[in-house]
Amino acid sequence: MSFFLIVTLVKIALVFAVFMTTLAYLQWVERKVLAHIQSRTGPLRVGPHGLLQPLADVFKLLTKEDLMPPHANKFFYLLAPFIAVSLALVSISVIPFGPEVSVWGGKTFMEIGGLNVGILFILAVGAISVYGIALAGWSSNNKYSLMGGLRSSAQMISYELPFTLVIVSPLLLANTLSFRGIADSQAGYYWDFIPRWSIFQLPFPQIFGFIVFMIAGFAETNRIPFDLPEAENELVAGFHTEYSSMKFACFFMAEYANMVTIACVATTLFLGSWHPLFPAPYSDWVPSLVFVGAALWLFLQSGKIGRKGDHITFPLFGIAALGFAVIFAIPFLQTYLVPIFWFASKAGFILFTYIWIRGTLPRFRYDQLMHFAWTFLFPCALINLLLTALMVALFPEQK
Amino acid sequence: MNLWLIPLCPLIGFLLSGLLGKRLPKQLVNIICVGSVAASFGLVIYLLSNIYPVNTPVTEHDFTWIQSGGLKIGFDLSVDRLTAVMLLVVTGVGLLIHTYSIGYMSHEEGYGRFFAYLNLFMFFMLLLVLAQNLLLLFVGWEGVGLCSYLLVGFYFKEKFAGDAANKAFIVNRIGDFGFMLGILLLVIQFHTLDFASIATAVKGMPVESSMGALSIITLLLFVGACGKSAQLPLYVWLPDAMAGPTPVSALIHAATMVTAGVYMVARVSFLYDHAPGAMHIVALVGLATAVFAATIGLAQNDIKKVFAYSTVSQLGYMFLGLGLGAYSAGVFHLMTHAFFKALLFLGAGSVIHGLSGEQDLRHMGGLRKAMPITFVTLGIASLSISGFPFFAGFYSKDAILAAAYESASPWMFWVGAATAGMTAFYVFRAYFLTFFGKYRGHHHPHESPFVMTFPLMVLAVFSIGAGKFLSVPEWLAPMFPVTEHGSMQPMIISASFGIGGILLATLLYVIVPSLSDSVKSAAGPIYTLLANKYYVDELYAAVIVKPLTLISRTVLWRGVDEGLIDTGLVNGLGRVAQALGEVARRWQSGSIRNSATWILAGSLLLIFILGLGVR
Amino acid sequence: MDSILFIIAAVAAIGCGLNLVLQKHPISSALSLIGVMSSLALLYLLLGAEFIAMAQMIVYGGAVMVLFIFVIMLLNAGAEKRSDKSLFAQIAGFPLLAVLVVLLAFLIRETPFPSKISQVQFGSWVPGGSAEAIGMQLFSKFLYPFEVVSVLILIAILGAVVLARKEID
Amino acid sequence: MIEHIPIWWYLTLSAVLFGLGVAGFIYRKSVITVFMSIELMLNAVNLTFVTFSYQNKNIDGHIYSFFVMVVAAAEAAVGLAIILTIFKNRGTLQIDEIDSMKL
Repeated sequence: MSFFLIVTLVKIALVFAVFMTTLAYLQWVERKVLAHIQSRTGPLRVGPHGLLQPLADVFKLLTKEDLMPPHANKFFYLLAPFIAVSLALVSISVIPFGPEVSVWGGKTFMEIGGLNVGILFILAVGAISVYGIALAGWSSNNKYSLMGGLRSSAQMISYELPFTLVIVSPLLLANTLSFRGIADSQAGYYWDFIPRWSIFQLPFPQIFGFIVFMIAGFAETNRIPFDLPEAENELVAGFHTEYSSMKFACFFMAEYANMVTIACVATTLFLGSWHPLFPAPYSDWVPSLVFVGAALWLFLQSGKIGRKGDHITFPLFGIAALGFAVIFAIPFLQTYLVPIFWFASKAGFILFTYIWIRGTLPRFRYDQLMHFAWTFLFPCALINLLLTALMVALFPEQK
Repeated sequence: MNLWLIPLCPLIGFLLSGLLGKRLPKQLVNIICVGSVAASFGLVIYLLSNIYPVNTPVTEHDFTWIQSGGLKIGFDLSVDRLTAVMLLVVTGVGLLIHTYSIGYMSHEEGYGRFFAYLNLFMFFMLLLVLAQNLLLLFVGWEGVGLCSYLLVGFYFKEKFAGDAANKAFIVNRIGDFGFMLGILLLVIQFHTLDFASIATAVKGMPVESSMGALSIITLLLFVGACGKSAQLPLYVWLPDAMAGPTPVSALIHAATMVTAGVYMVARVSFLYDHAPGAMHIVALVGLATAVFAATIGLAQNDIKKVFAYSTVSQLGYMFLGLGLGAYSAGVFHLMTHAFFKALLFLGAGSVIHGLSGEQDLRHMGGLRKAMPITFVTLGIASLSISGFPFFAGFYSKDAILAAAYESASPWMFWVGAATAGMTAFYVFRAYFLTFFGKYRGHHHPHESPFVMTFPLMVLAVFSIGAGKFLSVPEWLAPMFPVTEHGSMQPMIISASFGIGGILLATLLYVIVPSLSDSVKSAAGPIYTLLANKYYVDELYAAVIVKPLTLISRTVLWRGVDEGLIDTGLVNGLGRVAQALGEVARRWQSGSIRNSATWILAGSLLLIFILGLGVR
Repeated sequence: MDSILFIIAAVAAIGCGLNLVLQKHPISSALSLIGVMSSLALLYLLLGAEFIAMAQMIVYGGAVMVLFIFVIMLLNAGAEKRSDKSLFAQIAGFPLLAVLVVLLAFLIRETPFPSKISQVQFGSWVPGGSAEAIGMQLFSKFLYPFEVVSVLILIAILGAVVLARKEID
Repeated sequence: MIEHIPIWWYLTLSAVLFGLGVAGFIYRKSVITVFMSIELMLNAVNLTFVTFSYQNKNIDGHIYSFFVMVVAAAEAAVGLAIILTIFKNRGTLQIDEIDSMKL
């Protein structure tokens, strides 16, 4: 009991810290990537390459004046951001980041709370999180906010169907509802080089389902091209028009937290969770190699004439990367870190896709959005589900 | 062996063609309907070949239909030798006539409807034949009645067709009423309607010398038979039923349905065996009908009417045979009659078709050039019906007459023989008027298509050979012990009567046609009497119909309907409802919350009763 | 441990229920109803009905109540006004209600529960209402009801679409 | 402090919730709220289902409550559509204004 409690507390602390940092820096990454997509430089001033920008932002938000519109419904106005952020943060707790590992003589899973209906939990939380936005839009007593709230609730309800439906297909392959079970079911390789991830898994690879899932996920998190609730050129800033300072930050955080959650879920459901791309033992050394490569690149870059200070910062980064490489090379730590590395890289890739698409695609029109959801995405998910079920029923031995 | 498949095929055909008959192309309708009948025919053949020889009846219990108190009526089908004969006749002749109808109805409208009705008829007829208990038989009985109604009234745009249909239906009601009473008495008597169990129950009972329960039952059943098989006094519907299309007349009003009565009597023969009095009455009625109808047939000018009356009189023959205890003879005549009478009607239909609707003998004549096949086949049929030696009719009619000859009352034989002579005469009269002499009509006669003539030929073959080669009495011997008649005498006599009739007809209508008119004028009053069918219809109209309509107009309509029901019940109820509503509307405040409160109160009451009552 | 959780959930449920009845504004009622549902979901978890708990959150919390809130926002339904109509409900409502509560309490008290199985202990019933067990039942024993319900839902969708169309009047 | 909770606690809770639902149905004046009270009653009943199904260690109760949920969802869809229509036609959500069923 006590061991369980302690370990759980430690895990919570770890995950929370990492998660928060991720959120903060995800936003920095987004700005950087967008900038480079648009051939700008992005944040530079605060710290080397704007690395301290997130801290600055947090500081700014904290010190801003906290406005409250006069005719707003106080209670709900205050409740909304709370709901949004708390629900967004809670759903990370059932995601497994790695296999069962032994610490201090005990055994534990690399997740905060394993739930054998984890998927349903995620769905439930996602379903509830509509209220944050809807209430925010309604309570701030502003027509733009209301429109934003209505839009987002309608949008979220509509996209929940394909989202849920397409989730079912990998569940059929894995034959369980718990994330850990799903992750375990994707272990191993075909012919020792094709991983048994859901997107490759027989009898019915889920590539199509993965795409549908990603699209629905974009809509669920109100990201471009589905960010109608906060379409600035139509409704100022949508449901959080009236929010400022920390409450605004809550919504902001919530959005990014949802992104991360979706990425993690996608990784677990479709991309084989923490299972590496290459069979062991090679996979254990991939992280070190990656970091060494990064270090080399940084050293080479520092040679060129870059911006002022680069010739100092780049080597430092390089050294840091080397340090990581060394850490990842320690066999004792590998058991813990390598799975996390793989998981993180997959999730990171998905997050990058998010930003990438934001940088490339224009926004939908609202009717197009709904039309797309009901007449295209929903049937697609349905067909995918039917085909999967059929194949699983026909070739049960393949599973 | 699944017996239920046999009636199922036509039912499916009926459903398909009846539901989408309008949309389907004619060819598809043909395939469905004729195919379904052909399927059941094939099933029958397969079945019989499987269980041949049918020494013990094959029975199957499909499901329990009615279960009330001690009475348990199942959907039971069974096949014994009698059923086998009927099955073959019904499906075989039915198949031929379906084929024929393709040609005959080709120009008519309501094509799909016609075939749908025909298939429905086949279904009910097969049900009737296969039924193992009297109630199921009754279902088929009523069903065929319904189909007959529908098909007689097929040209419902003409008034006479509708009237004829109504007449057929209503007259049958009278018979069916008796039939139903008989069934009820049977239930009271035996607490079952299953043939087998009734038979075993009857075995124990003594033969009734005087009028007993069995006699009454059998007589009531016979009333039903009279209605269905057009015996005196209920025969009147059959001649009018000719208003329907000719294939219908052939299938329903000659070959199959009208013989249902005969079949039924033969089916419950074990009852009749114990009621000699009833049997005597059956014989008398049959004989009387035979004579009566034959005499009317002498003076008819509508070709179908002639054959209709001959049907009535032939049915009379069958009942004569049954009444004399020669069931096998009756059934035998039933079969041969099915062949040659169907042939007669189909031939007549072919003539009518060729003359595009002309039915009056006076506008025919000299058609043997125009339609040779019809000419030959119809001739065969006529010979067969008039008992010309070694044709089918000869054997069966002889079997009956022989039974009469050796029965307690030989005078029946002489009357029957004379009737045979008359039959031969009027059938050939019609035949000669149709095919000989010179053409008196104004249409352009032409031979019918092969699809119509083919059935004619097949039936012609049977009309010749059925008597000699399909000897029903031997086949039915295990069920109905056949009385071995020694002397050739009755055979010779009846045959000579028949031939005499033929010769007379030849004399009057071929050799010296002028003679016929002089005979007609000589027998003036009698002729008119016959031509007007003894004024029976008028009699019925005066005695029964008029008073009925009068009563219903005055008492029932004005008095009961308008007075009692309309003002009393309908409006009265309305007023009561209004008054109640005046009271109830106080509660109906339209306020949802009040209604909810009432619901709450009611549910509380329920909880009181249940929750506290249970404990 | 269990009893603490139970008491928390129960108090939350009753409090939210009361709030539903007492609040004047529809949206407050809706929010409190959501509260009731969430606490009921927790209770379901205590009763080993994890699937039902999640379904409760997804179906009720995620779909039904969102619809409610959506409609409330769409119609911009304000706080409700007093009305002097339906007096019967005003007068007879409360006594009947009291009778109902008393009656139910009485029945519950009087019903004999076999003591050993009538004790709820968290996690004592495995697998309990796991998704697998429910699915098994649903597709074997309750197949026909299931199919019928699916048809029902289809009809409901059509009905909703037809009713909520613009040009209806 | 009790470690095991008696069944009747659950039953009482659901009874109370049901009573609250009835009260809401009778005393609230907005159609939407009345509708929500119905949902509350349904939930209360669901709780009893699940409780009894725990007592008998038999999963049927769960199935029943599942069906109740599904039906409630369908009902909510149709009911809210009806409410929308009512509002469109009469411009009010006050339940006492909607009394055209009165003779």
